[in-house]
Amino acid sequence: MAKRIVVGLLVLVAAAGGAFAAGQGERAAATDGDIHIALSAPITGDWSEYGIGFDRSARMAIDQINADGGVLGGRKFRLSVGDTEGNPQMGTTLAQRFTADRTIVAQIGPFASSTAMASQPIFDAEGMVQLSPTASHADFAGGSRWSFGIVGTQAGEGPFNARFAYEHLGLRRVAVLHLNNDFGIDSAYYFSKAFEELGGEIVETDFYFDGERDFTAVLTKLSRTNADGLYIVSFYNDGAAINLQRQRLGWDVQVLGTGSLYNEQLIALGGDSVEGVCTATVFYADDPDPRVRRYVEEFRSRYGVTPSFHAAVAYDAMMLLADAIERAGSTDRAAIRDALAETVDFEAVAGNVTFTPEGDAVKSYRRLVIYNGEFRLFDEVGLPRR
Amino acid sequence: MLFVQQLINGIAQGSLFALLAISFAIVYGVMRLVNFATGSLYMIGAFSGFFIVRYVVRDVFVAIFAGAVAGYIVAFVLEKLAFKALRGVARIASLICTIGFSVFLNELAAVLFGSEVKSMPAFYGQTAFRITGVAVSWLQVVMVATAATVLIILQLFIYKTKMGLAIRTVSLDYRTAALMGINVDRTISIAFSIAGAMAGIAGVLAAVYYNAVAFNMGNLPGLKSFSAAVFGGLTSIPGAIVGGYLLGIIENFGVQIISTGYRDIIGFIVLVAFLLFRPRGILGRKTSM
Amino acid sequence: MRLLEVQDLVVYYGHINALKGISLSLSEGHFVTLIGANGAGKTTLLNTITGGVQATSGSVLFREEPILNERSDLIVRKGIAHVPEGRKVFPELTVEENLRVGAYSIPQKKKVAELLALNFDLFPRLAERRRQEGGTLSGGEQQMLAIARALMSDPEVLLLDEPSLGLAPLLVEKIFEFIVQVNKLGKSILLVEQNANLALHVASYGYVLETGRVVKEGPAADLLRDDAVRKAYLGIA
Amino acid sequence: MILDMRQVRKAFGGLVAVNNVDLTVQQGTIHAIIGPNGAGKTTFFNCVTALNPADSGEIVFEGTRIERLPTHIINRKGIARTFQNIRLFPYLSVLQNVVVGTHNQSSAGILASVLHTPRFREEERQMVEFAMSLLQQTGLVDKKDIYARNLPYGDQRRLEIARAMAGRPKVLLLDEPAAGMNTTETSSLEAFIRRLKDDGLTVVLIEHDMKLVMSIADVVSVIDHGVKIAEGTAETVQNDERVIEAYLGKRKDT
Amino acid sequence: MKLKSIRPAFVSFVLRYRVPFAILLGVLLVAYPWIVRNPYLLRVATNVGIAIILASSLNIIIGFSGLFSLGHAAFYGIGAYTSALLATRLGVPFWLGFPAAGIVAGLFGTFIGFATLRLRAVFLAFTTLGFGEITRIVILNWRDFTRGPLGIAGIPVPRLFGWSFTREANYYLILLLCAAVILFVYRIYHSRLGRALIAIREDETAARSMGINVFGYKILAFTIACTIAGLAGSFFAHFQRYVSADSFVADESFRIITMVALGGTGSITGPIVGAMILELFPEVFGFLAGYRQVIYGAVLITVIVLKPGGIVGVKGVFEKPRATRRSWIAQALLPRFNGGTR
Repeated sequence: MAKRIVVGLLVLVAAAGGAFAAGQGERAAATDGDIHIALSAPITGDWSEYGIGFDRSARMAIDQINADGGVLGGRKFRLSVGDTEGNPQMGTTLAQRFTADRTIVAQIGPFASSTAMASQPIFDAEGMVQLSPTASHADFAGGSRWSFGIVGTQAGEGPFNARFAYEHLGLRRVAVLHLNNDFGIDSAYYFSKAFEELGGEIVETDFYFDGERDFTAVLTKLSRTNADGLYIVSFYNDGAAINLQRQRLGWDVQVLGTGSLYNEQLIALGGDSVEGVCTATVFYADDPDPRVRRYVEEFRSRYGVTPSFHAAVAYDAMMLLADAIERAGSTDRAAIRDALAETVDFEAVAGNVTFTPEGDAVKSYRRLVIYNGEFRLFDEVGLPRR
Repeated sequence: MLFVQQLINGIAQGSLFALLAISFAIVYGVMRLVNFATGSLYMIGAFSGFFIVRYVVRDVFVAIFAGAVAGYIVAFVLEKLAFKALRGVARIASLICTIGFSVFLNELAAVLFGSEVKSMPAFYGQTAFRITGVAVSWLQVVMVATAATVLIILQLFIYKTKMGLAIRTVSLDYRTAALMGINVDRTISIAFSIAGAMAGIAGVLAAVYYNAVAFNMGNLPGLKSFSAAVFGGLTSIPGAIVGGYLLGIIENFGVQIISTGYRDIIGFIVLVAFLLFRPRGILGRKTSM
Repeated sequence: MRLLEVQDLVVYYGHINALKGISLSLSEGHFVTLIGANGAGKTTLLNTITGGVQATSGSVLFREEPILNERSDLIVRKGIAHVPEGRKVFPELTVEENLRVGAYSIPQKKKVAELLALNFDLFPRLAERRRQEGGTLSGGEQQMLAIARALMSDPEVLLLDEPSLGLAPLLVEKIFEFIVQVNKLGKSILLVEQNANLALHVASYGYVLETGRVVKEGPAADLLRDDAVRKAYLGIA
Repeated sequence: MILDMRQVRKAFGGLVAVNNVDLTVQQGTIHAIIGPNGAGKTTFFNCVTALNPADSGEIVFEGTRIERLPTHIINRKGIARTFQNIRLFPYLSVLQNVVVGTHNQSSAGILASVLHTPRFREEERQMVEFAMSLLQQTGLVDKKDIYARNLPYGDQRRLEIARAMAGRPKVLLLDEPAAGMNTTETSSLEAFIRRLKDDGLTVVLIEHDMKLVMSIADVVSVIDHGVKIAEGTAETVQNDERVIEAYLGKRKDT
Repeated sequence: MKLKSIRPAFVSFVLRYRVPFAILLGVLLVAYPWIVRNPYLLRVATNVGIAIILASSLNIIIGFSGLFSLGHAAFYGIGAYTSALLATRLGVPFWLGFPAAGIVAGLFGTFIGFATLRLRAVFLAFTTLGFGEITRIVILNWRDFTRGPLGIAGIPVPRLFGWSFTREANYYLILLLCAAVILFVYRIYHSRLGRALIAIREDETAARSMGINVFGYKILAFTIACTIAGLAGSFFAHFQRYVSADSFVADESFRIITMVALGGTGSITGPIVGAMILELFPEVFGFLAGYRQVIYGAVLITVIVLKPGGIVGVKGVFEKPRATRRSWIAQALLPRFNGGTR
């Protein structure tokens, strides 16, 4: 037995040595004046759809910047992508790998709040920017001076949606159905609070876990309340399923949801059941703004699909980082952080970015409605006739 | 009426669980193996149904047939690739193999077909008809009817045909079965493939019912229907059917009474409690098929 | 004509040498018995013939065709039926289903029906209980079922492994009467038995096995008179 | 009287394997149980060791009732056994098999095992020493390091006895110890069993090898179809008409 | 296979110079942080350490006792949450939270063991799987206590005499823990307890007849394994400084059982090798991007089909003689055996 242990441990040493060599190799290859950015995202696993969206947007942003002449007088960007698999522990290992690589100046990502939170202590200790396009955990941006979130906290979106519901849609009694994760809990909380402050009533709140496909039971339950509106906090695929099943149960109710619904797949999946569903978003693909046009058109021509909200924020993150590096005038990690913190009204495709002292973005939202099978601005078209 | 509505919801969902639970039960019956790749076969069925409807013909029943065929073929290949060699070897090896296949198939689907959720075209309108305040959709009717038909055909196959007899015999005692002139390898292979077809059919039905197809769609139903199969004692097909429908119904009532948040474990909790008192499941006998 | 011929068969279970070079033969229509104490290797021999155990060396010929280490179901299809030790009736199949499984290798439905009728004739008890599950039968009925099931494949050779095991003496005699009847139908029989007296009374030729070796063989009547056989069993001087 | 069984009965479904059997084993004797295959002898052992507890009846060992106790407690009280179809630990070495047998002789807990306390080491040393002495007696000492499954049949039987002896039992139940042994092996087994008796051990033995039974058994009980049909010295039993009939079948006059 | 022919020579070479090798290895492991001087590789090593502890502990259940558990991540999670909650809510230092985590996880293990160890193996597997899911969902739903999906952030690093454990110190801590666990498992294996467990695995009936309290020992094995998993959880919580239910999903249980089975069930080194492979695979093959998991699945299947007992499994124990027919994989990759089988 002893001999087996010795052999086994030898293999350990050999493997560790191999990994070390690999790490060293990567470092040596990166001394050519390029600015090295890391992207941490779930490329495989349950969240890979979003991770791949991150990957596409970030690459596209870099290509655009490089094509436009780069930053700091012609220096180009280079991207290293790491896969978190949606597993927080993998995310922290990546964080350590990126921060240990001195050629990397900042990280974009990760996608999930749990991974962002888990890797936060590393960025804090090592002193490198972690700019997450999507992490909206209430403690995230405030947890470290090196952590920034640009998606906008739910403290902004929730009240906006509450006013949308109360003032524009005239809802008074709303049932809430939310995804049970940090984003869902916060969204539901801020929405409910604001809605009640406006004078409305939350008649029932229920939640579900990621991966759920069958909402008939919970919708049956909610439909037996006297709600005149349903507020859903979910991703587009769940949103579509909820509406399809709601329609099949014959529950005719005004639906309003978070910006995470904004994805053309919602309409493809949901068909006519999502007609009239409202949402507020910071990104609108048909926005005539030239920056949005350039982004959307190039994304479509490259990948054949319309970018979703999640892809757009990743693009913004990369663009914002480039802007901050230009403003910092250096690739020093601390200088980039300071420049980033001073961002005021950065013009982004998914809503302009101004950071709060904590590092959260304050965003402006647009009201959207699904009208005749497409996303339209609510203020232009109003609700579709039923 | 609320009770009836949730019951109907539960039966519709239970149809899916029942088909998957049968898949578990058949494989466990002939191989004494818990097949954690069942959810992946469900996913493969869903994808083949999706491609048929998208690119070939917009017909639910053709899609269901395609799902069954795809599930059958993939299961057949899995069995030939790996499980055949692992017969008689410690069960943990086969178990790990099913986990490996589940990872492999899911991620392969993600790479080949993309990881975003695909939308299945809608069938049978979406309009519900109502009987005294209870909404039943045509889709629910079609789904339950299809599941029932498949279950009856399977039952006839197992109890009335020669191959069905061989499968039952092999599940009881494969050594003696060989002495009866039954080709045990081939019988196991066929049973495993049929289990794959069951999962494939469930996958197409799910794709139609939820209008969505995704590479990881099988993970949760796969895990949950394992508990439905255990409910029936793991080797009994009628037990698995009852277990599947019960699970669907219990879950829906659980959501009504407690919360959706506990939905995924309601089955587990009921079952774990149950096992403590009746370790063989409800209907399961020692080795019945 | 030699129907079944076993030559120098050697079998190891891991490192245990269970059969140490056994030779025997069975001619068409004959009734041969193989007697010996527990652990002598009788069951191993039958299992080796029908492919349940892999042999290390030696050969088994059926109609001069080598069948050693073939797959069990293929051997059975050639015309060898094996009634295993402990009967191994399928407890949750009905009597009729048990019999139909026995006829698995026969594709013609008509022939299966004929064989079914024949066996119900032979074993009227089984006809009465055709819808009953195999597991609910008594020991003697199960033994009959096991024999009938083997006959359902319409074999040329019937291998019987301790049909008397665990049965009351009266029943044992009855079972043996059936076996003789089967032999008279033209089936060749290789019977493994420890009830030496009975076995040697019904068989025409016998082999005595001891720890994996044939120690004695001869016409059954001779063996019956042989004191060595009595000695092997009871140590009676 | 070290072991006394009264009206022990055990049925499996409809089959009554042991039917109200009385059996008394005297201290320091070799008591053989014989009978045809399927007579219920092994079931009887399983009742005594509670692997298949008896349905009814009493089993008294050294004055205390044991029929309701679990198997491992019965072993600790001093009844050890071997198995008809050899149940060694196939992937443990010969020595390890015997050391496992000393389980009820030792008491080291997790802490002692992990910390390697002097007491633990002393205990381990004693266990190994004792196991080695048993291997010495059974002639397996040269093979102590090979896997039990790689032993020849006869050695496996002997190893099983050595393993049973490692628990220092007062009664040893041997289930067909000579099965599959050749004549030399059997005679050395015979000597070994005699030595055990001389050391004061009580041996109950199920055996088909009549030569062995007749030469060493003090008392022979005959069981057929779950019923005790005869009992007495070897000679009496040998000439009992019912016994001969049970064994060879009814003698038909030819 | 190639490995097979190399191994004996390699093993005998290593055996011959066992002492110098052991010293060299010890020195290398101790000097590792100073050799690599890279916090990333240090973190990878630390992750490997956690995985080794988890796999080694599960091996006590699966490899030694021959039982199934598909819920090991639950006990790991219970340990992590116990320690995290004690630290963040009550300010309990790591050094007290650590044993507490082990005790709580162990108590849960005892309870589950009592409830299910009498059942057939497949039901035990099911119950542990179910318990894992129940644990995860309860963590997510019991928001007042566990903060639900928000997870627990701000878990302090272990401190000793005013000195905080970061980077190297963490590495040495896990190195020490790992060494302790391996030694613990090794000594259990070679003690009365280990022998009893292995006897149960090999033949439960015979073990019972040798005076071994089978049920009691199974529970003991289960409890020990769960306690160790809980300890690993505690370390993980203070190392990562944030815990959420995402880390303790059913897939994590599958990952741990895969480490054990891939490396080799029942041996001491098997789980170590398995843990290293599974931890290092994504790091080394990161460049495969989306295809990595596909390849991982394929490699896993191939290895298991060719070596069902795992890479360094105890010979024969979980690798019974194979059936006469081989699968397509085996036919393609294994040279034909001569003679014997067809």
